Amino acid sequence: MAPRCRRYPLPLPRSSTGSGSRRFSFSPVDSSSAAESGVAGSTSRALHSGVAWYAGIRGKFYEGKQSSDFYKWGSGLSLGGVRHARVASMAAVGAKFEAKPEDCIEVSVDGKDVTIAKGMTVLQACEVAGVDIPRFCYHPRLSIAGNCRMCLVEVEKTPKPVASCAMPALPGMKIKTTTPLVKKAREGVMEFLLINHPLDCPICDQGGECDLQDQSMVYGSDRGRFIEAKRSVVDKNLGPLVKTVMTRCIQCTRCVRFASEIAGVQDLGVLGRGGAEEIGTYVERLMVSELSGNVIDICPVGALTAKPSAFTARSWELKSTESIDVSDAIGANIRIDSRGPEVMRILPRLNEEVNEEWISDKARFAYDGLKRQRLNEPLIRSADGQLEPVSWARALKTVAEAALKVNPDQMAAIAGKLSDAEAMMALKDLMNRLGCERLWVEGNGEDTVADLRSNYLVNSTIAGLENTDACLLVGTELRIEAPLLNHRLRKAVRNLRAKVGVVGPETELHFKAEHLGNNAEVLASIAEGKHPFAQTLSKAKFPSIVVGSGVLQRSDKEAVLAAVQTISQNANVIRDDWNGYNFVLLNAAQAAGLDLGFVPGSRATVGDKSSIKFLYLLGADDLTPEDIPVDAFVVYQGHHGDRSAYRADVILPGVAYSEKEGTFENTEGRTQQTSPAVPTVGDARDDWKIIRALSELAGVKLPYDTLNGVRARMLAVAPNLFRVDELEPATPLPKESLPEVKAKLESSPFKRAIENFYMTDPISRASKTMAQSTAAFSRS
Amino acid sequence: MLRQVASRGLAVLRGAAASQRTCAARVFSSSSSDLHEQIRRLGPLSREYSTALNLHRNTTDNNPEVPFEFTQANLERVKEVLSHYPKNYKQSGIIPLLDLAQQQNGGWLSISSMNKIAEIVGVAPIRVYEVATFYSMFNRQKVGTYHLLVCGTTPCMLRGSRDIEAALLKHLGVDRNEVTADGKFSVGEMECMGCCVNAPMIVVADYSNGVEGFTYNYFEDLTPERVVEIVEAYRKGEKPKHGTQNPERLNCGPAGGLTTLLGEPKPPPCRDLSAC
Amino acid sequence: MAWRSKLSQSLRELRIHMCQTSVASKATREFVVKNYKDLKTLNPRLPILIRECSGIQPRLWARYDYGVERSIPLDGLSEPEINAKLEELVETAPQSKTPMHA
Amino acid sequence: MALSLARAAFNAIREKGVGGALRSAKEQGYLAALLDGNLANEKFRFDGQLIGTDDFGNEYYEKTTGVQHGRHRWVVYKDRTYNASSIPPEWHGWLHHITDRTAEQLEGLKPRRYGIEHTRNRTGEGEQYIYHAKGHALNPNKRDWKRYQEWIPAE
Amino acid sequence: MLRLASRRLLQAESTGFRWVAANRDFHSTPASAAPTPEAREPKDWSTVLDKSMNTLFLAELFRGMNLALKHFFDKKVTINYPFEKGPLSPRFRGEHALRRYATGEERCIACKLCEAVCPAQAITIEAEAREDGSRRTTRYDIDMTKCIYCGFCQEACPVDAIVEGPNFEFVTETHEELLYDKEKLLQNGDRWETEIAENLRTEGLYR
Repeated sequence: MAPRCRRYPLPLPRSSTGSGSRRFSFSPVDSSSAAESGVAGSTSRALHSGVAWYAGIRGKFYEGKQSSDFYKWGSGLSLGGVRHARVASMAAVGAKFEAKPEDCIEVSVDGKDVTIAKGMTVLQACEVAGVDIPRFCYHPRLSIAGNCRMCLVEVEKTPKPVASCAMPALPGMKIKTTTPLVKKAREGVMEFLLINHPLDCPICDQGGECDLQDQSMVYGSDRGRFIEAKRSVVDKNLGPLVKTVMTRCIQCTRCVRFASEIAGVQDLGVLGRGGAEEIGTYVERLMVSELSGNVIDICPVGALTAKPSAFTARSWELKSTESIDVSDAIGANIRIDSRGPEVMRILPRLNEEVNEEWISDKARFAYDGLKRQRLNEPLIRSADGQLEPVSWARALKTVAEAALKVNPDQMAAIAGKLSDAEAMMALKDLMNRLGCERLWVEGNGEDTVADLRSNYLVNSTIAGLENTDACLLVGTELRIEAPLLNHRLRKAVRNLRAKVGVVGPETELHFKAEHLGNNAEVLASIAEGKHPFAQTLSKAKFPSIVVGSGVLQRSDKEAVLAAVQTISQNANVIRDDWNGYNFVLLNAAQAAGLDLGFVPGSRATVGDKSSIKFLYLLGADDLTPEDIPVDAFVVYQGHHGDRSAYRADVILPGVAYSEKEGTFENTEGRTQQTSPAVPTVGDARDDWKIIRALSELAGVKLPYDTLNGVRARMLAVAPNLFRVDELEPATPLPKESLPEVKAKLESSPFKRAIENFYMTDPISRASKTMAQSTAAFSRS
Repeated sequence: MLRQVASRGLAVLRGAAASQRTCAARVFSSSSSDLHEQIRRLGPLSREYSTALNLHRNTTDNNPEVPFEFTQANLERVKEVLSHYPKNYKQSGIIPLLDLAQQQNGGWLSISSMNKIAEIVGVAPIRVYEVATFYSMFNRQKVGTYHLLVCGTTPCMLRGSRDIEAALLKHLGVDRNEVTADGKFSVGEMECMGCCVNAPMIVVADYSNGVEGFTYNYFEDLTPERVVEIVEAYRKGEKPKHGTQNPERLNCGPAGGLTTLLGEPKPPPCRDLSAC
Repeated sequence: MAWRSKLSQSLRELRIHMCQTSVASKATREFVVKNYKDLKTLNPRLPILIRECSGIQPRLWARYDYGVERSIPLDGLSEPEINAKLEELVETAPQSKTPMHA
Repeated sequence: MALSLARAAFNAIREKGVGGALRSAKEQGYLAALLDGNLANEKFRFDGQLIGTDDFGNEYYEKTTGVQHGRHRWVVYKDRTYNASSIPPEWHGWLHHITDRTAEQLEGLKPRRYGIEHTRNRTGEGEQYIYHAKGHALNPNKRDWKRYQEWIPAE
Repeated sequence: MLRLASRRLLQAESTGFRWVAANRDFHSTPASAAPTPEAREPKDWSTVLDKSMNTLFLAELFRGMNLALKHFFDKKVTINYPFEKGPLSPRFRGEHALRRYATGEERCIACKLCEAVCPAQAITIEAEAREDGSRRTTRYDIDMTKCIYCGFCQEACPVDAIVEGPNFEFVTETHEELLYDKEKLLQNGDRWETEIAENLRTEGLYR
């Protein structure tokens, strides 16, 4: 296997194929060789995907030093804090923000002149100049608190050191960061911070990756003058995910600001004052948020650590693998930290366009499910009804024989929520070659039309949803279905005062949203323009509609989608410069499955499941035992002994996302790849290889033997799946080109697509942590 | 690479551990009796200055189920308070509203009163809890009808505030922040109220007559005997004379009359402008 | 254009690859805009997968029974020519192999 | 030395008779010492002062004058096979000249709650005498190193 | 005759010694002091006779055996291990042990510093929270065959849990006996605590 490009946050300027002009940029030359463009895609991926926002700033400004392109600001620029959120969100969508020269000021940092935008703080100016300022409370995505005082710098003509994070940079300011005054001031601050810090680094999980530790190496003293008793603080119960050791807290209030500004749960606060000051909830309550795990990352000390992985690993003994989360359809960029064959923890990776630096709790904590309930050897149901282990050859032979016995019309294949594109491609080819056309991906419904990509993707892009100023949610509980997308919408509500209307099950979204009703009539009245929200939408500059893929399970889905089409047409949601029609998928496999056409082919039987005699489940677990005919031969290929494994006649052990190199497409159509972090368990094999081997035994040998071979085949089906880390936008067809829909809206209410956020797929269902979370946070 | 990382982590950890060890060494270098002495001298930790922990625990008389409503008269006051602030900054009124609620509620803030205020100003309850825990003047546990606050800041302490407090506590038979059995008195400590010239002093917050009759009176130039008399006077329902208790002193003037500035002050010298 | 209604008889799946913006894909896009509605209405159960990807060669892919596929590059063709190519794909559909199961 | 040896032998014969002397000499390892120079060196060294005896019966001698430094402390093993590792820790330091404190003086440092008895290194004496680590097949609680829990098909 | 031969022998011995001395001079001084070829190969009869006698009576062999015999009866200067044992430092780095607190609670808190610092990567630690919530190891393995006895682990330990005890007599016949696990290390600690504590006490001044 070729070594993958490691994506370090390189201080490189964004490449033009990068996200700077992502939405509306296409390569100027129409290369007839798709392979060539594939290569180009992978290089640019290495270039731009890992560029951190600060690198973005620096890159731009370094670049600016030499070129006239100076005032062009890339999307990497995020100024942080509420004050700058507007600018940041503009930048994040990739709309080119041209800073005019008159909006820039010049300051000097340590004798070096830098040009920065007006409104930037001294700390940001220092960052532009490449000077690293120590900080605890300042976080670029949170509002400015200015309470740790670690970022003190000297500014000429000021009598005292100033807190750089909270001080706006003024023209001509002469900032000094290396003077003895600064060092002494920071040392003083550090001494104060350490007064009540327990210094229990050896037993602290943050040890080795702790801001306080790092900075005490520079500004700390090897002895303290404080000989009085240190204070101790009662630990708070924040549920089964976040462990608190409040005595370590240095009151930076990052978690408080995160909870109220990002997560939208106003539960944490600063209580008391002076030496008795502490972070807490005052009343006994848990912090119930799908993003709560992120407080662990932003805590600069070890006060908030991960409870499931408490004490299990040190940062320096972990091997990091950059990968993609598959627990939902957002495709958050993650880092899998493993030790030996075990996944020890999962952390977010910075990707401004997908997950910024947050991930959901399911993505972060479901990994312990990877170690439980694993299928590790092929099993066959013997005559007495027991599953017994057999060799691969025998298992595959049994499947092939069973498949060949059955009429193609009586076969069906279902891809599960976590299937990678390669496995789905191989399975589709195999089933097609066997003559079977009855395929579907879980969550997509059994007969979904996959013709137009724009109909099933988040067209505004995930980051772009921040720009909307009016949004209609249809049949979705966005907070539960896609917490990170919900966060983007929350940003729009906070920053742009976007108006949000909800047609669907009533849910707390953690921002102000108007619940319009939970039935199709409301939708119809909006479509007819009778409902007041129709006016809100049409008055909006960037109107958007978010449709949950739960509607695909409805029998009147065509009518619902047609109504949404009408609304979007009335409100001018789809324009040349803005496409606000968003279809949110639930599972990682859905988008790629639709792109590959993992849908029933023409003349396939649809609906009645009783005729199925041969059922191939690629990790699909949603079918109830009643759905599967008693006499059907069920093959379960997957990594977990979940629901369907109990019904299976043959079990073929596959691999989980942490163990394979698989292609996934997220709900905005971005192709991303996972990387194997840990070895496979037992006798399990890569999913596509199993199918490839099976095809040979079934006499319909698939024409690829390598992973690249499968990907080349994917190129012939859905070329965008070859462009890793890139977003291929989908162009919507005009309404005139779309076939008319005759279906009628039904009056049944929209159902919840996900009953329990913490347990949606085989991995999270096997996870103990997720079970605990369910118990602790289950919706009332 | 891995080893580098590891050794760096190690260096960092060891650094902290080393300083930990030094601290411990310093502490233990003094003999253990010294240490105990030091800890004893620390006295009560700062949080004991306030009436409660930064934590709410449900009790029968203080839990979110216990209803709290502003009285009709106080609702008018709420309106008046909120009228001072812009509509979108109603949270600025949290402090005056808390004060109002405390007066109405007999000197302390129940959890439901804070929740009510959060509802009125339209913020999350935690934002109100933050304010209420910040200011030691907000009592989050029951206090006596007459809440006696002894100033413990340096001038008063030098002039014997500890004796005053001891006398109070002894007389009432309670600990600090404890309410007498009849619910009438409680003793707390507070910081400087600016009466240093007449130190020592106490404040008596009188919650016996609700918001209308609420008084917050200073008693200055106290002696342990005098303070007991004041308490007894309050117990009888009297209103003892507040201000300085030294009969020889007028307000904050010198005891026994003026010793300086006895004559008519000279007018300020004026330049003879015509001479210029 | 009677062959159009036969589309789902001979084809299992139709895929149209094109670039979102390029000149070479312009005619293909035109074809899609003009004909998609008709094709879909006549063959509601036939997947007509329109896959856009920047910089690729426009191409018509047809999948017949038993996974047999055939493709025709479309660059340089006009919209009617594409129509003809599609017809060609439909007309020259390979004879259904006898299923090996039987 | 020869003189004191002769005297000791003579005394033994006078007390127990020739047969008895021989038997006790055999029991105490003196006969073995005739064939083992190293053993003989200590067995027939009667000029040391007995400092103490450990729980296993090993005797610790010291001679401070007229002896090469570094050879002034020695042990006479109870066990004829004189396994060097049979010295318990309370005497180990003394014998190795690490400390001058003898076992009695170190008594206070002996862990009362958790201390366990010293054993000699028994490698090669048979599997039953050896400690088998958690990964070893002979450890009754052999640890399973599998890092995942497999699915057990159960109805 | 024998006496004569032995005298010759002795003479030869002394000449031989001179020889060595001459050689040494050759090395230390420049060419002027180099022995002439004549000096190296004596030509007179008595020398020739001496040489032949030496060869004939295996004089060199007996001379060597004589020396050996002399030392056999000499007073021994070597330490008669295992009855006498060589001096060790209180800081001697021998067999590892995991110590406990006086209460019997194990000291190790699973900070993994020893694992990180170990230059031979001989230590493997796994940890998790114990039922009472404290941080403890579930696995503490030292591969004694990898260990280089550098003592970094005990240096790194913030709680004096892992120490290298004074014992060096832990040879084994099989490799796997030297793969120590936590139980074995704790046993070592329990067994050797008396001496370990004494050594730490004496060295406490210098730590």
